[in-house]
Amino acid sequence: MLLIRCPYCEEERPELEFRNAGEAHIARSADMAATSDDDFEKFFFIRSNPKGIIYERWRHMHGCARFFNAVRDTVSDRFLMTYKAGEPKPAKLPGASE
Amino acid sequence: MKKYSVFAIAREAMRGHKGWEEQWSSPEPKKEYDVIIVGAGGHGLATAYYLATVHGITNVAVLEKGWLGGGNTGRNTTIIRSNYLYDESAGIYDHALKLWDGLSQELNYNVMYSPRGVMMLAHNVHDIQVLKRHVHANRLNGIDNEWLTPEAAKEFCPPLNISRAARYPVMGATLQRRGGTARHDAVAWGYARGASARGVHIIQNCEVTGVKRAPNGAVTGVETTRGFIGARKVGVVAAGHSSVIMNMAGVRMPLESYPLQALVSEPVKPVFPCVVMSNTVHAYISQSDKGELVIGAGTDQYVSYSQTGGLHILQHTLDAICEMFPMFTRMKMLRSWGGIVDVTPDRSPILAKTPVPGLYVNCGWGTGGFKATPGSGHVFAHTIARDDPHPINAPFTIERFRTGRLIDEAAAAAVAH
Amino acid sequence: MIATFRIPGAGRLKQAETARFSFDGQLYAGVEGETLASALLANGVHLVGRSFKYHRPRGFLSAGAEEPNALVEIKRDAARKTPNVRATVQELYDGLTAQSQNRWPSLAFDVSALGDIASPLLSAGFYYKTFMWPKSAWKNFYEPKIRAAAGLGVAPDQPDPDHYSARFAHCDVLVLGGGAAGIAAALAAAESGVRVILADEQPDFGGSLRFESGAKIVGQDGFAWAQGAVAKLGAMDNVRVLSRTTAFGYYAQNFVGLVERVSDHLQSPGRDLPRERLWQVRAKRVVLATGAIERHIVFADNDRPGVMLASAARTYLNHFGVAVGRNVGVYTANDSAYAAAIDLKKAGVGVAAIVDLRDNPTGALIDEARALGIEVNFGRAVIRAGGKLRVSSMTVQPKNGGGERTIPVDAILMSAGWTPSVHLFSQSRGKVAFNDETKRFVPGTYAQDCVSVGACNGTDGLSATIDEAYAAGAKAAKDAGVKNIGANTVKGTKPKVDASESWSRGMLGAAPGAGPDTTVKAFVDFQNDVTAKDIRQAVHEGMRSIEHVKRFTTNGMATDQGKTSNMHGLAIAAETLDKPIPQVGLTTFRAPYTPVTFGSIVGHARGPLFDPTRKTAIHPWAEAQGAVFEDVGQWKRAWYFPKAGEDMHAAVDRECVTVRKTAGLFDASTLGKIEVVGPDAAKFMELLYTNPWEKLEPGRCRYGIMLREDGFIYDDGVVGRLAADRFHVTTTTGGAPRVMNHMEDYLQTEFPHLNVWLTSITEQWAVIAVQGPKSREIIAPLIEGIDMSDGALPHMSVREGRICGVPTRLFRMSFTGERGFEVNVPADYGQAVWEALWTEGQNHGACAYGTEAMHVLRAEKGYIIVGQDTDGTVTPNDAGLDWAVGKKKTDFVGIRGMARPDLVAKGRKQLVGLKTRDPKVVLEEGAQIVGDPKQAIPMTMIGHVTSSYWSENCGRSIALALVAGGRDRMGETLYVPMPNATIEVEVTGMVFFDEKGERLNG
Amino acid sequence: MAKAAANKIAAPRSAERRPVLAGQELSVTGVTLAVLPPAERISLRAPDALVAALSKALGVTLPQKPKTSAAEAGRIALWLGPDEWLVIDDAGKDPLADCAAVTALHSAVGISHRNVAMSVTGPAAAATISAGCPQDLSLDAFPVGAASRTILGKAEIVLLRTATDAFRVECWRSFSDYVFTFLSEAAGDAAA
Ligand SMILES: Cc1cc2nc3c(=O)[nH]c(=O)nc-3n(C[C@H](O)[C@H](O)[C@H](O)COP(=O)(O)OP(=O)(O)OC[C@H]3O[C@@H](n4cnc5c(N)ncnc54)[C@H](O)[C@@H]3O)c2cc1C
Ligand SMILES: NC(=O)c1ccc[n+]([C@@H]2O[C@H](COP(=O)([O-])OP(=O)(O)OC[C@H]3O[C@@H](n4cnc5c(N)ncnc54)[C@H](O)[C@@H]3O)[C@@H](O)[C@H]2O)c1
Ligand SMILES: Cc1cc2nc3c(=O)[nH]c(=O)nc-3n(C[C@H](O)[C@H](O)[C@H](O)COP(=O)(O)O)c2cc1C
Ligand SMILES: [Zn+2]
Repeated sequence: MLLIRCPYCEEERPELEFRNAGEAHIARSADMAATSDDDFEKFFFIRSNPKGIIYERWRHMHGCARFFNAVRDTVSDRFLMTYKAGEPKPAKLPGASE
Repeated sequence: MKKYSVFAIAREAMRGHKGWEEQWSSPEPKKEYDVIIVGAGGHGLATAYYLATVHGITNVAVLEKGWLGGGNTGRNTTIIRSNYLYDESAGIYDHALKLWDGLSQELNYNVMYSPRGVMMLAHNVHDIQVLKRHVHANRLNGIDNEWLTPEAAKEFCPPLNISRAARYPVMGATLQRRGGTARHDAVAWGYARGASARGVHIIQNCEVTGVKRAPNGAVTGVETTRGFIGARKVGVVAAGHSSVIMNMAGVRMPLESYPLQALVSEPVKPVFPCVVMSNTVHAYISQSDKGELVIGAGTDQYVSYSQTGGLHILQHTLDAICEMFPMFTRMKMLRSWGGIVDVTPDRSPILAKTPVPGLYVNCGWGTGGFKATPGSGHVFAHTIARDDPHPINAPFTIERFRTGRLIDEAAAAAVAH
Repeated sequence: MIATFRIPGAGRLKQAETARFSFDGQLYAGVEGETLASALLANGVHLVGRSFKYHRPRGFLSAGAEEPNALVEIKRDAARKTPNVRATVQELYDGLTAQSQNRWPSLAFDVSALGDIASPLLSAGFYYKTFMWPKSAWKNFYEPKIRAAAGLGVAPDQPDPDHYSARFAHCDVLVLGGGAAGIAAALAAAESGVRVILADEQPDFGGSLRFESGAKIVGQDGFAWAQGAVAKLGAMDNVRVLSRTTAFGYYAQNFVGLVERVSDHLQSPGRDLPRERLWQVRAKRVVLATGAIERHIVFADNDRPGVMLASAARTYLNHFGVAVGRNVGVYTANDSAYAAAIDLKKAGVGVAAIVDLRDNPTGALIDEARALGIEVNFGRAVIRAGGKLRVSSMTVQPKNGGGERTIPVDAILMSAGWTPSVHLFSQSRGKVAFNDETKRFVPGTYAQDCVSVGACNGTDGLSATIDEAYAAGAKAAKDAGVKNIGANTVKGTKPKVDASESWSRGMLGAAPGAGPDTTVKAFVDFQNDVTAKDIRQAVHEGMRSIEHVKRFTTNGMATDQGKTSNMHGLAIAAETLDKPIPQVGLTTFRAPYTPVTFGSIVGHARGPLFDPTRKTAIHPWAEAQGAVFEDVGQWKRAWYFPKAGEDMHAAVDRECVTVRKTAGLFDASTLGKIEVVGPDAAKFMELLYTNPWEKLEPGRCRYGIMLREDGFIYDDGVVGRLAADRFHVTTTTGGAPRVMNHMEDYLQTEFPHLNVWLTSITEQWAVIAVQGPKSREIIAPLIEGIDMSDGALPHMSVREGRICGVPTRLFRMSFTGERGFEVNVPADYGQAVWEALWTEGQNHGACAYGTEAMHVLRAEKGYIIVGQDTDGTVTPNDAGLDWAVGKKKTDFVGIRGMARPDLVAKGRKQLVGLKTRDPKVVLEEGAQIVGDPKQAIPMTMIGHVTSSYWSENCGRSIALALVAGGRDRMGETLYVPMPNATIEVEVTGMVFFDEKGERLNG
Repeated sequence: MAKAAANKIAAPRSAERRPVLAGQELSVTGVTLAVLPPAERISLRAPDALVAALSKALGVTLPQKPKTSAAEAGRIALWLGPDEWLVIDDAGKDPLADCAAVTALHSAVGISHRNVAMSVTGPAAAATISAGCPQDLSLDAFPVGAASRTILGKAEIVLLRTATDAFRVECWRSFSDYVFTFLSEAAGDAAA
């Protein structure tokens, strides 16, 4: 069971309170109806699924109920950082080299 | 390849088992092969075996980053069945099931395919509707799958709790009698031995780190931890790592990789005669020939390549096992482990050509591809040899996610394994 | 009864507390506080089990958790049988009943032991090479035989009456293992005031101090010091001391699973006591102090009962006061076994000889042994143990060959050296490193916030251990980042070691005489009968990876998970491969460290706590009426209300007819309900549903469809607009949580600019549907403040007012096609309001109806059920719901997905009605539909039946189905092939009753 | 009630309130569980800008720090999320009405009947809850007044520490049976 820092609760909480919500920073087009088939496939189906650093979304489902973003190493499952929904992809990661 | 038989064993017994030959050789990689298979799991090895036996292509290397059979092939709960809903799935899984029957003889290697029957439980009205839909579709597809009353289910599997007072009582079950289990390691080893004997090179401890392409985009070979190895055809069969390798070739996949856990109990005398799956309470159980209860759990919720998962996932599974089989609370968990499964959005595999000439992919088997091993290898070998899919795997394209022509077993039932 | 092998004055038990017990029906006496193993040894019993494959007679190898041989069944009563219990761990209580396993007819005479004679045929992996002919024989003959021979104990066959409990715990420093190292680390950490948990799997703390007669700490015997120190720790507020508690799994981010055995050692545990308790601990820092495990020596017939680890013999003597024989031989490759010889000799036990593989060892222990008159042989090997059910001799030979000498003994104490217990460290994903000099793997690179100390870290010597552990404990406390260190603490000092024993390195692999060229059975893995020869054979057969060797031979895969065997197996494989050990590498350590009871992992989650059972406010009324319930998600819903003598069909027919004739009451409380509030509420609804909402007037309702982004139907429900900025949204029962999550997801991450909030009100409101021509007459008398006339409250409208004096949201809507209402009242009033409506309803002949009648009634009207008539592959168009998709809308979730090529292609499956040619025939839900019934299997299926019922109101069967190109097939005849007959059906529209919809106002 | 309803001219002007598990209690060594009487509750959602106005209207300062609560004259406000509070009034005064006085942007939804409250008191109270709640309940991590939505076994709860040895557990109505049974079993073990 992972230990996840919720950026809204400003505290590490047990994974049981959270729900993973998939890859982060996949923008929904402002003009959805006009998206091409290719772009829709990319948006809805294609995932980066990295072995290494992943940018992902979590929801503090049984806590503050907020969605937020996290950066995690998918090999060690260690979290590098978490940040609020809507904040940009961090330019620099703390202790990224591993 | 020296044939295995009871006489061979008797002969070897006389001389302290020193005359056995290597089951597969461990050659140094050549500079170039006709075909490279990335991943020496069951699917990769079977592909190589059928390339050699069916298509006469033997200048083949199977590259494995660890030890052959050490991926999901070596860590699955070995449930074999073919009672899938859609025609496309039924086609490929039943093709495999027909090959399972007779595989030991074909390989001269006892893979212990044991058609002990796979029972899937219905716990509510919705389950009944879904499972009966399977029964009917299977019947018209020529696949055996029968409907059992709770009492008949109990007769088939005496430890089953069919009390109406159970939290989720058993309201019926389907039974595929041809379903069952097989010895996972033997499958990998048997195919490895067969392929190796026909000249296929199985190269372990050789991780693919890059895919090389010519200016026209076509594949020319792969970079590995043991140097560059050339080939005009490369088949990627790397289960949880498929998207990692496809990325090396510039192809982004509709895949996510999750840890999936399983556990075994301490061994006991035979108590569990068949395979039982319950999707509603999330439990998958059978008993191995050695006597352990083999229990499949669920995936963790997040993408990971760590081959371990959370304790709460096992808890959830054992809750369900003890609810359905209340006499098992005093049994003990002997070992738990995890594998990395590659999951597609519609829970059906991708077995296809790719946008890159010479590059083929066989992946997305997720939590349930062991059962498909022989069939998958067989049609994938065809796809590579002919540069054209076999009719059985023709629907399992990558393009289906763009057009929407999914094979949505997930939507239909969301059954794992 | 005075047990024969008890040494007066030895050991630490109070001899007075006698416990009687039985083993295989024979009665014995033992002493409370000792293990079953100790008590059997005290009675001279060595033969306790049979091995897995060859059924060889087996005794005790160890005195602890690493035991591979001495597994027994413990039986408290018929339902409380536990197989595969280690006799070396099970504590004795008065009345304990134990039984040997895996033998027939008896332990001493086991028919299957013939396997031992046939063993040359049963070499590693033999089963892969045979049993293939004839094909069917595997399933019908060989496999059943193999299964019957395999397995160890017998699984319990009755539900377990015991209970199990669980606890989450948090601490700054978690110390695993309570030997000298663990205790010292815990002391240092505890003294700095932080929260400490100290756990050890044994009943007593002290670890090796249980047998180390030579250890003196702060002037006391080592074990006595340990007891004092742990008592002091236990008295501190910031410390929790857990004995009989095994750390079994080390998970991500310092999350450790421990199991405490609470009552298996008690004669009659109180009813309140759980059998075991699971501790799930999150620790800031973990100190691993799990010690080391002694290895056996791999020589011929080293599995004879009476052949055991030297330290085990010391534990039996020094801790339990039991001699393991009268005339023991010692076979060693290191110093520690000398201490065993010395202790036994001093206790009056004969020591026939010490056989030491080393050429010229020196040291105090060796001198002392000599001084005690024990024969010491260097450079020699034991090449064979004699005896069958009990060892009777050891045959000694110079290790490079030469004359043999057979020495009679009744026990052999062996020691090949010690293996650091790096299990938990490895589970934490730390990487071990091989120390070539000491021939052992020790912690190398750490992956988590933990530290290893003492024997598990490869630290030799008590003094060094305590130094290291004390410092590590203090550092862990500091690193845990606790600020107020010093406040409220007892300042302690590092315990001083006054005397200790020395530990030296040993050997790995097969001993001289056990290969490579012999055919002897020199066991590496006792339980799974893996011999040195098997491992070599695996390598010869091409198994070059240690993982292959493991799986081919099953070395290390038994219930002890190779605690004694893995290192030997590895060394033999490395030697055969001619590779250095670290290049061959270890197999993966996995949880659990020792087997863990399923019940402990499950904890409270059994019976009623397996999963919450959700019941509505009206449930007690339905139950009292004799309703039959069905499970829908976690909810119990009234399925039908049978009257005396009615079966399900009769009840459902009556309910359906009654609703259309007069009225029916239906508990719809489980429907999901979400209050959507805020100035942008309508905008938000526009984006989440296919329908238009902006123009819906307050007070009106609309049926809404929600899609996923891929364009498939996700959920549906009636939505009422209470005010310009307030919607009351309903969802399906099963869909409620996921719809809420889906809405929150879009609101928080895609449309955060909208000023809207969502609140789940599913449980705030009980919902009573009153449907039927008399519905208004039933409700009206109880209503205040709402004009219920058709003009004021038309179909699809909502009003707030009061019913029975309590607030209500009254919806005029219908899922039956009749005039209908849904009365929402605050849940605690639900039952009272229901009863009031019921009383009114009785005056009009109304009935209560359940979900089955509800399903029939809606199917008569062609209303779909999401999840039954749709399955995640159905678009609004497929379901005939195009009218619900706002044509002018430029965006909503799913707008693009549903326009993908395959979703707009011709020939998609569409929802239609089906009428069987024979109106009496009811189709089976899930049945498949074909165009040509004569075709051969596999048939081309063009659809399936999604809903099917007998409709008493229509006087015939009705069905809904998804059929390829269905809407273009109206009137066409299709076929439903069933096992016994093919059913002819006609494709029809979806409405079977009151096609014009006149009854909504009727 | 059934009797009264049998009366033909029913039209009761007051329906009886039947709180689930009303009055249930359990006491073992070290811990007492009790189902608390009904209370008035709202789920309150509002942006930062409105906190002051709503606090004033409600008569209790809405806390703005995570995992905290504030209490004033029988009314408690629990921080559940950055713009979410659970306001409970044990004295029976309706916070919904108080909020109605504030016209600016916010959402107040009545949930008095959605939730059921239980008290867990006694020296073994924290141990009892720890049987199923993965949060750290030590006084340092979860001091008196701390409040959080979290998990108990397989149910969601809102947990409030009311005193060193006392907690209030709120759950949804249909989970109350599960939660109470869970706590009862756990209490037996915590006491042991
Ligand atoms: C716990 C668990 C239970 C399961 N239960 C069942 C079940 O009951 N029934 C069922 O049908 N299925 C089950 N499955 C799924 C099944 O195991 C898999 O679908 C199947 O084994 C996949 O086989 P494979 O040969 O494709 O993959 P694998 O056996 O995983 O082989 C892929 C190989 O590729 C190698 N590889 C990866 N990257 C590289 C690289 N860069 N270079 C070289 N080699 C590489 C890997 O090391 C691996 O050996 C289960 C899976 C798990 C994890
Ligand atoms: N260096 C060596 O090779 C060696 C070998 C044997 C003994 N010793 C002696 O051992 C002592 C060192 O003390 P130490 O504390 O490091 O080791 P120890 O063996 O004295 O103590 C380890 C303790 O950990 C417990 N334990 C192991 N795994 C556990 C688990 N998973 N869960 C709970 N408990 C578990 C054991 O029951 C044991 O009590 C010294 O007295 C030294 O002389 C050293
Ligand atoms: C069907 C099956 C049965 C197994 N039975 C045992 C067993 O009896 N004993 C054991 O130690 N491991 C058993 N394992 C687990 C393996 O030891 C191992 O954990 C698994 O192959 C994953 O590899 P890893 O743990 O080395 O990563 C079994 C695995 C499978 C798939
Ligand atoms: Zn939070």
